[in-house]
Amino acid sequence: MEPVDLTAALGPVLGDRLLGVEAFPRSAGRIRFERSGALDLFRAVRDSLGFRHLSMVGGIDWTDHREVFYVVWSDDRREYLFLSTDVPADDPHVESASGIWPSANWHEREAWELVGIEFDHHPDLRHLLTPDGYEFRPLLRSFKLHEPEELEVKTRHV
Amino acid sequence: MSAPASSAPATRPVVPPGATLESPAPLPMVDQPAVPFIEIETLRSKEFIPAAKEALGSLIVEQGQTKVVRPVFNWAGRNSLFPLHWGLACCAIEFAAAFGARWDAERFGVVPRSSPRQCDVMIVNGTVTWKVAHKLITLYEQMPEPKWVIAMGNCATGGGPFRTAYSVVPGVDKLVPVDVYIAGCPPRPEAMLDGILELEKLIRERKE
Amino acid sequence: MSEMWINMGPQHPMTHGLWNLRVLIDGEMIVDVDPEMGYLHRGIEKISEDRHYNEVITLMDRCCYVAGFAWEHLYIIASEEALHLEPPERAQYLRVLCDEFQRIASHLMWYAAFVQDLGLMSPFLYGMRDRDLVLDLFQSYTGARMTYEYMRVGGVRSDLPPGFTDHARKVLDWLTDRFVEYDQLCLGSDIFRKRCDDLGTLKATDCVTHGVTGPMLRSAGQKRDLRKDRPYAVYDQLEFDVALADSADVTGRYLVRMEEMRQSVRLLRQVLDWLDRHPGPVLADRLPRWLGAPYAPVGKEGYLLKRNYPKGVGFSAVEEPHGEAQAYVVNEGGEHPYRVKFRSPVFANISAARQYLVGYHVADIPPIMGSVDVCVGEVDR
Amino acid sequence: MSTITLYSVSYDLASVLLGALGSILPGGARAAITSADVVTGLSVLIFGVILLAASMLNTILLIWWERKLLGRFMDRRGAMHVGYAGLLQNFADGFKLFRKDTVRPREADPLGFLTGPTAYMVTSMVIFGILPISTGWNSGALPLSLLLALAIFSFAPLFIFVSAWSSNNKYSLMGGMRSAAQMIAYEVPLLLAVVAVVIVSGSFSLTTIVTEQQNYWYWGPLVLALIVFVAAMLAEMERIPFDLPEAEAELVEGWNTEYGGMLFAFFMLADYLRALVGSILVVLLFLGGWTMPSWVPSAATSFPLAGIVWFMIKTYLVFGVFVWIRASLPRVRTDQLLRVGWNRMIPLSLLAVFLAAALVIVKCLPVFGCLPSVGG
Repeated sequence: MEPVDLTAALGPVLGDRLLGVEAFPRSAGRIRFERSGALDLFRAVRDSLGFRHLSMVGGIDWTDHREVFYVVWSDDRREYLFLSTDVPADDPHVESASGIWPSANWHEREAWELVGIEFDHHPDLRHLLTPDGYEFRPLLRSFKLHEPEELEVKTRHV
Repeated sequence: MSAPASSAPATRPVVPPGATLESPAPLPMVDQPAVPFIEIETLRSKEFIPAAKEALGSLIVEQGQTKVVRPVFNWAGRNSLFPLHWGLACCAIEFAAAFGARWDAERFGVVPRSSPRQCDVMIVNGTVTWKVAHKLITLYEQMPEPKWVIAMGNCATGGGPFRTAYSVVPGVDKLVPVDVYIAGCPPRPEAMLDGILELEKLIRERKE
Repeated sequence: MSEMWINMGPQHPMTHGLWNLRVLIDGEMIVDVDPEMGYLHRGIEKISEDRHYNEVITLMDRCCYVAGFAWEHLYIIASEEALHLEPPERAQYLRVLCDEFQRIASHLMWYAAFVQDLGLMSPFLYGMRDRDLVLDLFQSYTGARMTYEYMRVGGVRSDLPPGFTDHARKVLDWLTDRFVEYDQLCLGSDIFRKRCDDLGTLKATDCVTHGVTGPMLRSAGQKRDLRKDRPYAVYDQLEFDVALADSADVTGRYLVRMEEMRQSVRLLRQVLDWLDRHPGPVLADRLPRWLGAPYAPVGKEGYLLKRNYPKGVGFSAVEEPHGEAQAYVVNEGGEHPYRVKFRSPVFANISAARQYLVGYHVADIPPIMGSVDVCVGEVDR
Repeated sequence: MSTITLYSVSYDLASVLLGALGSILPGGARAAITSADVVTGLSVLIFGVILLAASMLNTILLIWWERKLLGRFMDRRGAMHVGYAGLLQNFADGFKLFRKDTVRPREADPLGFLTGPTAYMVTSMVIFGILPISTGWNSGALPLSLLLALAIFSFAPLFIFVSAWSSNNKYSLMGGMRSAAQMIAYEVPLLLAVVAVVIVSGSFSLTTIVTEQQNYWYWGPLVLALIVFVAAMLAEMERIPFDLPEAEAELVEGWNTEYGGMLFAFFMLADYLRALVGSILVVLLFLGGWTMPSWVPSAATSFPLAGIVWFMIKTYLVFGVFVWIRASLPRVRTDQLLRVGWNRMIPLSLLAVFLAAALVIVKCLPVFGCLPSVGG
């Protein structure tokens, strides 16, 4: 299949919210976009470009800001496309993709609880992997691991 | 199970302080045979029931418990260890393999049961996270006494490769008392069977 | 009887792992489900940030404990991409060998667990018995049955022992015969067909919408296999077919997995022939020393200052036995990966549980979830 | 044939015991204690104890037989290390369960929780007082022993449901519901299959049914009834493929999820007692009981207690078939099970009754006596 011209296809939709298209090895490319254009971009990518399968949503903590990346797959083109946006660390909000791709639901729950990215309008933003009420965001760089201390656990049968 | 060992067996009646030792003379039961001989005449008298009670009582309580009942129950307990049927992590696969055709843990009378009420030993086969910790304790408490715990693999023993992780309990002995630790990541099925045999040895040598 | 929630898990014979399926039932019918994960969340992604690149492989084996090789391979491809390394060709073939044997072992484990969910007792033992034969092969060249730590960034740890290929062929012959028996035991049984046909149906469009991949997607007739679509290692040089079924139900998933095992046998025969003919190195000779590869040559050529090391991002996607796994490795020029993110196929497959469970009986939960092939280690990571 | 009967053995034992006791008592008491009534009463008691011990022993042996057989079907060995070839394994299990705590959940109903398993166990054991094992080895030829045995046999769902409901566990409750539905559904074809046997033999007495099979065993003419009976019996015994109430995959342990210790041992024992009863009923009704075909050399049938030996061999073989089925079939679903029960089994069993009646009317039954395979 012909390589798609992502700039030409998405430029009219996003305008200046499209920050750039980079080459990424063995994929259709990597789109960097402004977070305000998230839903428009998702819709365009799914409907116009045919990337109907969302594989992964992940977050990266770059200490000064956080990055949210999406990996989508097109069954027609047989290739991946990467979407990536930056959110400031003090206001880590981005629009939820689970209305466009239902498969984003759990991935966003995971990114929320581990990297601390708030997904707006997410249907069910609960803890998934960590216990309810766990207040830490373990995958932030500021969260350091250490050897377990000698802890005294009080159980009912001691 | 954890009740303190009772004091010395009451072979001799306790003499109250201040009483003289002449009357009544304490029964010298220590040197007598365990089963006192019952006279035929006694059988016809009113003393039959107390005498028989005494004879049988001494037989069952003293001789029976130490020589018959305890060894039999000990033998039964150690030869029929039902583990809890659950899988935590990687070791659960080797746990399942131990019940496969090649190792066949059922040879030793080890049959996994799904309900904790019917289990004797909880084999903690994998990484214990803080999220599952209170469920593990509940399961342990649901098991009836006597019960044992085997920590299978490095994760259950001390956290293993995930020791530093934020969500992992560094050793299940922080939660429940562990009787046998099995090393390995994961331990081979042989090692698991060896752990069970080790537990059998532990039970055999147990003082009650 | 009114509706009530029951908890299937974390300790329940159905789960085959540590997770909780909350089910809202009305009598014997399922009204709603809510999978509750995280009981095995061990923070692998976080621990990886504190480890050397090769030390992460240890975690990969334990991440998915029934498909350790596939996850090693997944991580290795991504980190090699991030570190700009290229493994030798023989190592690539050895990785395919590992992958495909692992696929057979994993599917046999699935078979054993799945038939047990249906109440079929003997095939559980047969599956475990034959899986042990494959694990014996692994043990002969890695020393371990499940946690191998065999692949290295830049190749694999060691070559095969002498006589391995002949023995492996014998195992493949044995397995090929056993697959026929398995089919007789399952497909030949009317009860099996009655229970599994039209059960847990998930159409291809729903699969795509909910991110479901692997045998579940292929059983719905969608021809999608990363080994064909986005070939990694040397899959583009090998001949095999993508296993497909069109019923989109439990029987379809059974058929797909059985056919995949047969295709794996076919692949393995080609790989074994190639390995017999082409001896060579199995580890790249120019490796940065700080990579910690114990068998890497240490010299002027193999040494690379870490501050000069180029940054990079590696992405890999691998057709794991359960489906499509992805890894995203960010190299910021240090000894440790800056961020490792994994996509587990089972994670997505379970997240769609409401789609294929609601409307069936409680008794159908074990076979349906069995056909999903849950491996909690990789879901919770 | 030997003239020893179970009753004569217990009578002799009772006389000897009472005689010994009487020898040490004064004259009046001796006369009172050795009177015929007392001896009879004691002999009945001894009779019961022997029956109890024999049935328990057989049940435990049956569990061993199943475990070893199942092991062989699965390419493994089963229990090996306790006693010779694991023969003592089940004794170890029993003693262990005897000593274990019995936990009663706080929310459980105390009365039902305790009485359910006990009654289940007792009713399962009572049936052994009725079943004839060999000539003379029964409690007397009751005219309606078959009916009585099946009546007691069908008490079980009640007690299972009581114990399941009172243990206050959702899985238990679902298991109990399934159990009740299943047993009630399969009670009808079971009884109809028995009706076919009754039509052919003309009697409700198990002893008479067996003696009627001297010439030909009933599995030949009544093969349809046999199939229905075995299938319904599998459902009544709750064994795979009909073990839905205990379906381990979805209901943790079914209706005995909350039971541990001795009460759980009661359940296990009663399950296998019922399995033994089922196998014995198949042997009694269709496989000629303790009779053997005439082509079997007389040396094999005339030694003392030959009837019991052959009877037990047949029983264990029948149970082996049940184990074989268990090792090779998956479990069915509740709705499928009930549909099969009401829609297929009942018409089939009615057909079996009709065929039996037709056979009796056209008087072609003796034809089967010519076939060497069915006896003679």
